[in-house]
Amino acid sequence: MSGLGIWNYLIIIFLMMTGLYMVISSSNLVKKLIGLNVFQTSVFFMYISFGYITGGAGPLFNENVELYSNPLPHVLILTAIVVGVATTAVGLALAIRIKESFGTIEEDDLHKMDSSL
Amino acid sequence: MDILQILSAVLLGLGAILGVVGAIGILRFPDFYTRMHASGITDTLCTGFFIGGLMLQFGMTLASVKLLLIFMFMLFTCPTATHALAKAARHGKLKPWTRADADAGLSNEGRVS
Amino acid sequence: MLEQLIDIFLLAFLAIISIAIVRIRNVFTAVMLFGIYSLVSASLFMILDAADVAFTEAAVGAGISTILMLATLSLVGRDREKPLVKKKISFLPLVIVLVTGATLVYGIVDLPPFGAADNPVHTHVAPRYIFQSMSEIDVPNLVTAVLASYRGFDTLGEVVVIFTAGIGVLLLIGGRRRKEENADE
Amino acid sequence: MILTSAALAILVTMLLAIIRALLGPTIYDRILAVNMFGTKTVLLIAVIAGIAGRGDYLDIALVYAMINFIAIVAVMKYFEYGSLGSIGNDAPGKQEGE
Amino acid sequence: MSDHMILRVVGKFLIPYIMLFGLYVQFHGDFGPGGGFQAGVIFASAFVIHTLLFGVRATQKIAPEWVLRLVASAGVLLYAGVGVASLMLGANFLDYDVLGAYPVAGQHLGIILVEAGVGLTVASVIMLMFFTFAARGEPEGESP
Repeated sequence: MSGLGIWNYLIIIFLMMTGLYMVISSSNLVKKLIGLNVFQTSVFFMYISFGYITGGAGPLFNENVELYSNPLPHVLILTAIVVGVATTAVGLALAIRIKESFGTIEEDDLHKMDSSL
Repeated sequence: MDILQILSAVLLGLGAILGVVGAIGILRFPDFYTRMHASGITDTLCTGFFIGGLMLQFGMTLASVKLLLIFMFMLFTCPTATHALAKAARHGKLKPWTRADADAGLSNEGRVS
Repeated sequence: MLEQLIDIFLLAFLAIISIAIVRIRNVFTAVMLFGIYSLVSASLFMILDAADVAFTEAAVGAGISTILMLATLSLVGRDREKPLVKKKISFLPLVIVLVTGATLVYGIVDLPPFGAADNPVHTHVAPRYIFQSMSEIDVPNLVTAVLASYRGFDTLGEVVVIFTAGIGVLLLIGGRRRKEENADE
Repeated sequence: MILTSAALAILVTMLLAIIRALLGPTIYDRILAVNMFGTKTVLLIAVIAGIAGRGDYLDIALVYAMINFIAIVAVMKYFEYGSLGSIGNDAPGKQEGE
Repeated sequence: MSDHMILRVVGKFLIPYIMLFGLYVQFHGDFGPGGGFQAGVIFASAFVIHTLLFGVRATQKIAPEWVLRLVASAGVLLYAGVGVASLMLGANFLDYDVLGAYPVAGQHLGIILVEAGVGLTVASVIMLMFFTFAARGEPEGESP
């Protein structure tokens, strides 16, 4: 594996782990959602890295190009990004409702208020 | 190397110098207003130089028209954003850091009063 | 060569920004840094030849996500308030993250080489999409061809998901405030 | 070669802007750095399009410029008025009751 | 935002061009980067900037919520309707070959219609979401 590949995948895993850490450890709900987005983006990088071919062109048909990157991961990720923002919006709406009902979006406080959680 | 390439190189070089100078300014100047003057002045001109150099690279194609559109867009939005930001900072009662403050030994960072 | 250099730089930017997002306590600043993060990741997609994905990420990730998060912050309060519960330092999340990360790093050793043209992923269905779509569909942008025609059923599902998410947001926070109960039709 | 050095210069500029965005004592410094970063990203994309020799990619640069402007306006409005949907201090397009 | 005179003027000046660019991305998606998803978001962001500059109530007069709900549903229906139309013409669901006089023409027509459906849905759902978020904190316009 080339050096660039190792570097790419290492950073992808690093980003994934930062996102995971944010989701687990930060108690603010909005920040958790940011962590979720970071995690999601790292998965996008992973797919796009798989589809990349060194020296290939982007998947736009051109008469004098022989080698194209794989268009399939691009399609999957393109839709995943839009779906991702839609789900993020639902999560944010939930955070707003929690704030209105409980007066806080800190998870620790929520646990204290509602012992059934 | 024909004349267009040399001209393009000169334009791109000027743009790069302006960009780096602006970035150094934004990093090194003491308070918000001076930093804003560093970035606000260089940003638009740097964009102009870069776009000009790239237009020479692309030649007379549709791409040059698109570059021109980008330049027009940035020509409107960059100064507007800078102006609005400065106005917001003034509204937010962010005081400029003056020589008197420096003499009095006050810190230069983030005085909102 | 140059593409690799830019790639390395941008990935390093991403790592720096993500660390900063983890460490910063003010949520507003975290949202702003997330905006930068989206911009950088969109340029990275650009470098990796995924122009359409970069387009989407720039418009959706950097634009709409950031704006929706700002709108949420304006409703839930900007700053991290003093928590009622004193947060006790816990090393459990860090341990979990490190163990998971180590496992994944162990896993990448077996991945096929980065950027090679004969990886398994490029041999199965991609050649058909690439080389026959011009005669079958005649749309130069292969991504559009795959998105709308070969995989049209998937995309229908995605559109329905977005529509459902819109309905969900409307049901959760749309309409009148809770002041007058049962005022919603 | 020319474009390569230009891209490198832009990357260095972006690095400096990121440092300011992370240090930035006041929130305005951060917004300024983010704005500068966005501008430089537009230029980077344009230069990448030049390196690849594809004019199609310039659409993406245009969209970046636009999104950058909108995001900066949104951040400022949020910071100044505390809400994205309000009209501001006074209302020229006065809101009538429904 | 009325004390930001320059911002208002420039922003109002840019809105039609942003919309035009959205339409360009929508219909140029076959030949360059772009397509329904991106175009929808760009078109919606024109309304977002209008909201930022003039307040959410003013924008909701231009694009009322019931219209957006209708358009969002219409987009999904358009997409599914293309599939049903190809079923009716004797092919598989979403097989566009039968829509035109010859297969490639059918594919072109199908892709344009489908992308239009995606664009309509995405644009109106994003606008709907943003208006909902922005209007949440605002007074309704009637006595509280």
